[in-house]
Amino acid sequence: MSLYDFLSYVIMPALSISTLLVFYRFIIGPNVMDRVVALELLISIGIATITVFSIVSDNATFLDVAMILALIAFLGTVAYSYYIEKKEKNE
Amino acid sequence: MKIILLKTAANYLLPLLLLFSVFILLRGHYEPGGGFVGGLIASIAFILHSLANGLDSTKALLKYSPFYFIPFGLSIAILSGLAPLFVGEPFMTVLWFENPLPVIGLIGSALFFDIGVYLVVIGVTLTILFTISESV
Amino acid sequence: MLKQFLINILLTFVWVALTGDFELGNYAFGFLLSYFILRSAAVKNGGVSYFNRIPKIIGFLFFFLYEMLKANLQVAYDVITPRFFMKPGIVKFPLSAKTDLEITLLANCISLTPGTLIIAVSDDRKAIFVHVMYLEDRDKFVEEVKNGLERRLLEILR
Amino acid sequence: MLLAILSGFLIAICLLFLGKQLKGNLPLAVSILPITLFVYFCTFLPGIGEGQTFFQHIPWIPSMGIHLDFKLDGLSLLFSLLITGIGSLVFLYSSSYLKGHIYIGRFYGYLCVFMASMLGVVLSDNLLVLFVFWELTAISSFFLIGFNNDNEASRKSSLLAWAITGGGGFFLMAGFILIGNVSGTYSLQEMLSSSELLKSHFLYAIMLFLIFAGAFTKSAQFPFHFWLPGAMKAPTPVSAYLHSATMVKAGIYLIARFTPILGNHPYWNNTLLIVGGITMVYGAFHSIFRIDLKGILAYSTISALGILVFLLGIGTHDALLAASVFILVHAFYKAGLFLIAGVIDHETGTRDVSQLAGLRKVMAPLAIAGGLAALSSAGIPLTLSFVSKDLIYEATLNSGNSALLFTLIAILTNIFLSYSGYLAGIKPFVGSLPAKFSEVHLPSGFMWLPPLFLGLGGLLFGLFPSLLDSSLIQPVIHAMGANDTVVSLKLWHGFNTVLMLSALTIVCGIILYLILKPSLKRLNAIGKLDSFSPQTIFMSLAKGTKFIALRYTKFMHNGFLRSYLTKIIFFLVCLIGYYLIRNVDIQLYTDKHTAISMYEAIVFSIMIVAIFTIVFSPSRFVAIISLSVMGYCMCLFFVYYGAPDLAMTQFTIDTLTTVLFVLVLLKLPPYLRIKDKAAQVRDGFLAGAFGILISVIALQVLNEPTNKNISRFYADNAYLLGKGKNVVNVILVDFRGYDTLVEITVLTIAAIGVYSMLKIQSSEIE
Amino acid sequence: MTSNFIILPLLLHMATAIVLMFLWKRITAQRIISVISNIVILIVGILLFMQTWKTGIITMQAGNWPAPFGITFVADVFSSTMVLFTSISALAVSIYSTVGINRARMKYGYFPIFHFLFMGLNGAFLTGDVFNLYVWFEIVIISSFVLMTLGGKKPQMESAIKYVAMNMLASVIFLTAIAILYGLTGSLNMADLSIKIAQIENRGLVNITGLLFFIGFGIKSAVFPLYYWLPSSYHTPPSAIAAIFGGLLTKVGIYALFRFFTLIFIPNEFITTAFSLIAVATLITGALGSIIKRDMRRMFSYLIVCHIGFMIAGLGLFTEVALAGALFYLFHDIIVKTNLFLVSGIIYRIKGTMNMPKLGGLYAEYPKLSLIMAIVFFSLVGIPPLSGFWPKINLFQAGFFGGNYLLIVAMIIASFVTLYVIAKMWTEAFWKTAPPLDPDEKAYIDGFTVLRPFSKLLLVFPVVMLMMVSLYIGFGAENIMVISKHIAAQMMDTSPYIKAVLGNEALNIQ
Amino acid sequence: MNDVLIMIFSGLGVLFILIASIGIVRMPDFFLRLSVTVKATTLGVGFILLSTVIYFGDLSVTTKSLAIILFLLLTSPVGAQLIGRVSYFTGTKLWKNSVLDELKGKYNEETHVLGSEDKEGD
Amino acid sequence: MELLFVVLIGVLYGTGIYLMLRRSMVKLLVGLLLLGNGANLLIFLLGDLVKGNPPVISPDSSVFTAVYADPIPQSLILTAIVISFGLQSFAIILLKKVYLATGSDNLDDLNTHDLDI
Ligand code: NA
Ligand code: NA
Repeated sequence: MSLYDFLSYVIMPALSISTLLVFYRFIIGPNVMDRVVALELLISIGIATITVFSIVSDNATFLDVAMILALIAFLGTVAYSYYIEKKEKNE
Repeated sequence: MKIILLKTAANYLLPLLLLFSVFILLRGHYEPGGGFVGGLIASIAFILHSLANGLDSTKALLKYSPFYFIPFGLSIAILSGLAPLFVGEPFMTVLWFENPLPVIGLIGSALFFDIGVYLVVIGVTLTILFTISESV
Repeated sequence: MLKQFLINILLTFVWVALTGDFELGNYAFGFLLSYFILRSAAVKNGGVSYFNRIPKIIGFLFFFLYEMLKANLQVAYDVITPRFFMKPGIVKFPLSAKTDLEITLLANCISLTPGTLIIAVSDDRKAIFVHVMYLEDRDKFVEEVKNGLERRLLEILR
Repeated sequence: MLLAILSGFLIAICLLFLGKQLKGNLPLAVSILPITLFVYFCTFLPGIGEGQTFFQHIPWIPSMGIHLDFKLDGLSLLFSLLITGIGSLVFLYSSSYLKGHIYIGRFYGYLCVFMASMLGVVLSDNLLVLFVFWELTAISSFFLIGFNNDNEASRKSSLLAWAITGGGGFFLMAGFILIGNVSGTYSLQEMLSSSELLKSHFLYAIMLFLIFAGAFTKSAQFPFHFWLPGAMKAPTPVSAYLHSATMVKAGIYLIARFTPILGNHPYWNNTLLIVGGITMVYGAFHSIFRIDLKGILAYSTISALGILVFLLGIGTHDALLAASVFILVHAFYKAGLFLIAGVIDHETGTRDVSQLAGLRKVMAPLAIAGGLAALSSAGIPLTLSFVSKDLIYEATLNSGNSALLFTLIAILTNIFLSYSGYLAGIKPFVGSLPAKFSEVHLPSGFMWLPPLFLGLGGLLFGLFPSLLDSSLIQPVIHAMGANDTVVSLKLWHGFNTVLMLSALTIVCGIILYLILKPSLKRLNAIGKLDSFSPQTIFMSLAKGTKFIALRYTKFMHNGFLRSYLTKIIFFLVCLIGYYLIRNVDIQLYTDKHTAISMYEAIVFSIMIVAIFTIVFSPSRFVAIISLSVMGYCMCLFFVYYGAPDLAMTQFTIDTLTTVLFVLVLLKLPPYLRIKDKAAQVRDGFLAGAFGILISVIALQVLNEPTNKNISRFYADNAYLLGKGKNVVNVILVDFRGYDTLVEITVLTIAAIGVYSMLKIQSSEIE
Repeated sequence: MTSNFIILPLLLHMATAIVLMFLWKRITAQRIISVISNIVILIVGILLFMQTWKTGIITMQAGNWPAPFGITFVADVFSSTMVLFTSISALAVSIYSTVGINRARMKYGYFPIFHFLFMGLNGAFLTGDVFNLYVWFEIVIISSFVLMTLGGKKPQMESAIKYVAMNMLASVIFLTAIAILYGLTGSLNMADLSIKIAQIENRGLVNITGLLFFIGFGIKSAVFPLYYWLPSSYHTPPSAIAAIFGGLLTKVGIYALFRFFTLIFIPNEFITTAFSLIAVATLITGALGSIIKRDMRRMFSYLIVCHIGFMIAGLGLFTEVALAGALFYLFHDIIVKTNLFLVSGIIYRIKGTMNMPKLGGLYAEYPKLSLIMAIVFFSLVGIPPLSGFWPKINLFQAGFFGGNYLLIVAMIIASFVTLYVIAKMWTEAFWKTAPPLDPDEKAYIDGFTVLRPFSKLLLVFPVVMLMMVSLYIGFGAENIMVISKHIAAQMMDTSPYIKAVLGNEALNIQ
Repeated sequence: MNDVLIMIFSGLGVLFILIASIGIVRMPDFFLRLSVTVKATTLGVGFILLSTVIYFGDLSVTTKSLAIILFLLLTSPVGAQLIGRVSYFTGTKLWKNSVLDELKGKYNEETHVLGSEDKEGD
Repeated sequence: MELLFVVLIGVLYGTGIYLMLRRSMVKLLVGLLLLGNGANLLIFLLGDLVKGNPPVISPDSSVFTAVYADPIPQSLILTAIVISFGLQSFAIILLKKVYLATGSDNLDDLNTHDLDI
């Protein structure tokens, strides 16, 4: 089994399954914070996926995207918690 | 939000993100990145800072109102476009210096254009977000 | 002053590594760049005199990695087996760490080791509240962290 | 001739803008203009009499075939003389009539505009130039009718008059253009040779319709006549000038002008006969019921205009001759009567003919003028009118198959007209003077001399009709295409049928005058007919239009954004969907497509679910966080398909948008959730159709090969010429740097907008 | 003059805007600079027009990349005329704004946005690149959003939501069309597209792309049934802003329609029929709307819609004569509609209301001003020989020529209604004596009389200036018609345009 | 050799991620889910990044990968703390089998101050 | 893969419009956002999909040696994304401002003036 095959047929599918699982949590909630957590995890998995994809496509360029994701996802989390904290029960 | 962890993280992230934004800006001509994303990352650094430390401390840090970044950046962009006119080339023709500089590589007016973009993006994003934060 | 300088140097290295260009000019540029960034960002934080701490840092890193792996496996086991063995609870952990940096690093380390998660830091900075997954004995847990993570971390930082 | 016309406009501009500075005798000074012009046109009489025609050609808009072409022939001269002649009298008359009025400058300004435009109408040889002046007469009429603009009735009448004549004007314009298109020229002169071509054209009926729409509205023909009585709200000299002697005859002029071009065709003749016939009877009939002096005159004018149209409709040589003379006659006596009515109104303060009596005792010269005009109107021998009436009967008697009917109509009309003539010209002066009028005295000579002058003029030409025949009338009917005969007007034809008819008319008129006394009761009686008069019908049409307009506008523009959007999308889907189904062979080729890998399929399904979560989630927050998921999936697609720059930007911007949303949504009211199943289903269908439409188009475009020359050029030269390796960035800052420059400007503007919107205090505004 | 000259009209606006941003809140300086800059740009506009008139099409390859690879700026007579008329309006509005715009609005960026907006307009006229056009459109709409909301009054906000939503929808459709266009041809340069589109065999797809562009531009030009945003919004902003909107915003959509459907997508019979029907519906819809509105500016809004129909009619008839007429109408409309709203602003200042039943007595109080206004109104109606009259001749001619009687009827109705509503407005606002106030109503103090003479002049001068221009268009119709015919001829024969942009070889390949 | 290392590292990384994913689905309460995810992903992503380091063997890639790891180490616990805090204060309940809650009653709803001791005065 | 993209684009356009037709201002805005994303994806798709090869010339070469994704759509989308960011931020603030003025998220509360005559 070549590295390419391993990554394509084991790692990527495994990551995809993880994604699905997390997304399932995202959908069922039950409350908004669960979704925020799920989103954060989704993005982490995304970082992993992009990293693996950069090996698969033999192109380090994509790592930059992963880096941006890592840097910026945090802002989203901060914003969501900010929102929830300020908003309390307006929904 | 005055949360210690966030505050600390934001304070350390600020220089790191700014550095990173310049990195993204300068290498845009060779690899993914450029003035836009660079500017966005820089603004995110400041926004993070403001969310953690309060708007006033970020404003104090910036010294100038982010609003003035906008005309400043626009001026740089437009001047870099005007430069070729003095050599008799059409507007926005990219001029290149003869010798490459270390790190950045060849310096051309396109780089200044990108710097202008960078500044405008910072100015715009921060103006928008700060204004909103103030009025929320 | 010195702290600032050290951070400046650190950032310079980060820059050089990031760009992957080891020419002198790049160091100079990186230095200038981080200088200006620091100047403009004017970060106030505690720097450290590194060199005598490097071994401790490395030691801490390995300790931390080990803890992380160990705990991760425990959680992993619990996650994939049908029954839960958890006894979760929130524990107030009195802080010895004082500065923001100390608190933050400690909190991060605690959070990164599985089974524990910082939920809040009290606004007077005297305590942090830790969510623990396998809480057998509250005092024993506090003791472990105090002597393990916190002590080692403070050794590096102080 | 251009100068003659322009002089009027120039003086008008001076008057309008310097109106207030004009005081004292300046109106008299202005009157020099029409007098001069009258003299000027008189100098053409000999030439015209010899059969000459005068031309002037000044290029104006050559690229549209529009030149300031002027032509002076008999017809033009007749009208020019009327315009300037009556104009002179009216100018003089007004100086006294409106003495001391604050807006007298304005008034003379309008009058000058009118006179100049009217001259323009009758002198223009170019149809479109004619139309220009035509419209200017309408607008000056608008201003003159509305001269007393603080009076609501006056405003309404002027609006009505302009609406009717202006509306007709647009038809006329269309007609002119159509005729121009067919004949290839706008020059009336050149058009003469295309007469046959025009008459045989399949759009001939349309041409007639359009031309007549213009002419009939202007000349107050049934059923468009009703604006004219309303126009009597204008100061009386204006009524005399515009609404009796000149402007309303512009339509007649036009028909006369077109007689050699479009005339002599059954459609032409029959339409004119029917419309003219109805109008003359209708107008005359109505005139006998009025008690307002000006009302009487207005309806009798309508009738007279009907007679003219009718005569033009008969179209024989006799008829044309009768029409030419009648134009002149009518101008003389009707203008006179109006001016007299003006004096009476001015001095006694009433125009109610049932109250007026015995004024001869206080204003004898006016009574003479009135008598002359009334006799003229009745066609008493020795007046020119008698000649004209003879000519009319001659024309109807010789009009072929329907001669009897035509003659009967003519007699009936003339009887009524004689009656109304007596009523307006004699009734106020005879009988005993009521006490309330004992203080009345004769006004300044400027007011009573003009009508007297007109009356005497009628008498003079009646006695010596040969003054006119060869010098003026002959060229007139030549201009109308009857250029084979010699005209000789005679007062006395000997005892024949025509004379009998004339006598009958006069006698019946007198009898009628003796029996019928004007009274309010009779006015009210005829008023009952109003419920189905053309005016009522028009008004209810207008009301209906307004109602429809209101309903339609409220339906289309109902205030609901979603309704607007629905209509837009519905239109888009219908238009493009229809075209797609009809004209595109929808096919699916998947052979060139890239393979689907499992992880892409999963990202795809996640994205779809996220989108539907956005749409259907009951919580705003969940919708927004799902938006993040969606953006992040897009980001992954961008990575998979080689667009790291896009992925970065998309992700950063999504995050920033989230922050924005979060900051803004904090204080919004609860997320709106309205359950409206029907609307949801309907919108769902529409949205689905739209989505499918775009998808199908996208699939079809994918089937087409794409030319990659340009992107290849970028790729080949990015490094060599653009000195960069990230082609996207090279495009952004170099190849297509302009887009980027503009795009940061967009951001700038957005920032300013946000800043200003949030910072500005509403208290600072107004 | 180098070819860089072409982009001066937009660069100068941009530079001015930037300078004004630096001078934020210093409104006196802003006013002076803005007016001076507009004068300079007008001069540039005149020179540019003369240049294109004399020497034909001028191009500038931005960044020195040969077309179709870079972005090309093209000044042909059409675009330079648009720039010229736009600059005239810009100057007038900027002078008017110095007094007509509230100080608070100036302090919050009115003038910078004003210049950005005109930069966008000029850019849209001068660009020869489809995507670049999109970008300029975005400048225009975002500036208009800002101007529309500047001041933040409630009605402004309400209408802004609709305005923004529909304009953004239009942008999306425009972008969709660009996507398809690129997918079909791989090119964005208009001249290049002109060649490439002609070579595509799948005409169905080509026309669908064209129709999508039509929807996108149609929303911006406010044609039936895409016009809703216009009557929803034009009555809310201050008059100077409404003047820009009324005079220019829809026109840039019209410009784009003309450009696209004469250069890239030559309409087939289906499309011309569609255009004709849309023109008819637009004329009627606008006319019906204007009949019922009693607020002056709402009525004007519907008249804008109505008169857009005349321009679309030109496309529907699609002959040289018709196009020339529509172009003439376009030029006339820019000036007159701008002026119309300026006039309404003065009326509002005098009377404090736009509601016609409440207005009155203007003619008695301001006779000379009223007569000037009357000329503006009559130009709008197309009273000959004022400017609105001449183009109709062409359109009627073409209508008869093409046997499109429905269109002619619609044009007659539209003309008639315009005449009627304007005349009615005149009788109400100018002739009628002002109705007495309700007892509980506060008396409005005439905001015009109290102005200093110089301020009055600043308000009236632009109106007079534009009136003079429209008088010129009317009496010097020959010149405008020659220009319009010239442009129309260029539209019917695209080869000079293509040659100017791509060079001679491009045509040979074709 | 490198390939095997890469496979091992990436395999480990994916394993941790998978576990975290299962955890987030299965765990019975919010804090447990939060707890499970934060570190597992950090570790998992870290391993995967290490494998890229080995694969490309390029300094700039190495720096980038390390930068990402560093970043995650710095931010994800902070993020988790933010979320955890907010959740707790907005009333998210602990799992029914929880044994201790020392945070209860330390948060002042009015002043939004979190004390280290129980609220005074009530 | 093109097929999935096509479906996705259709869904984005459809749901975007569907949301715009609801009565909530927020939904209107989100709808516009979806439409914008749909348009971007459409540009991306119609510029032809090339997997895993960004239009970045490798550091040791001066021209492309392998296939690469078309850079033009990417630069167009970039521009479009940024522009819509500008428009969206403006629109979001407008929404807030409208809410402050009318106190409602309901678009139907905004039609008070359209019907005025
Ligand atoms: Na293709
Ligand atoms: Na394609």
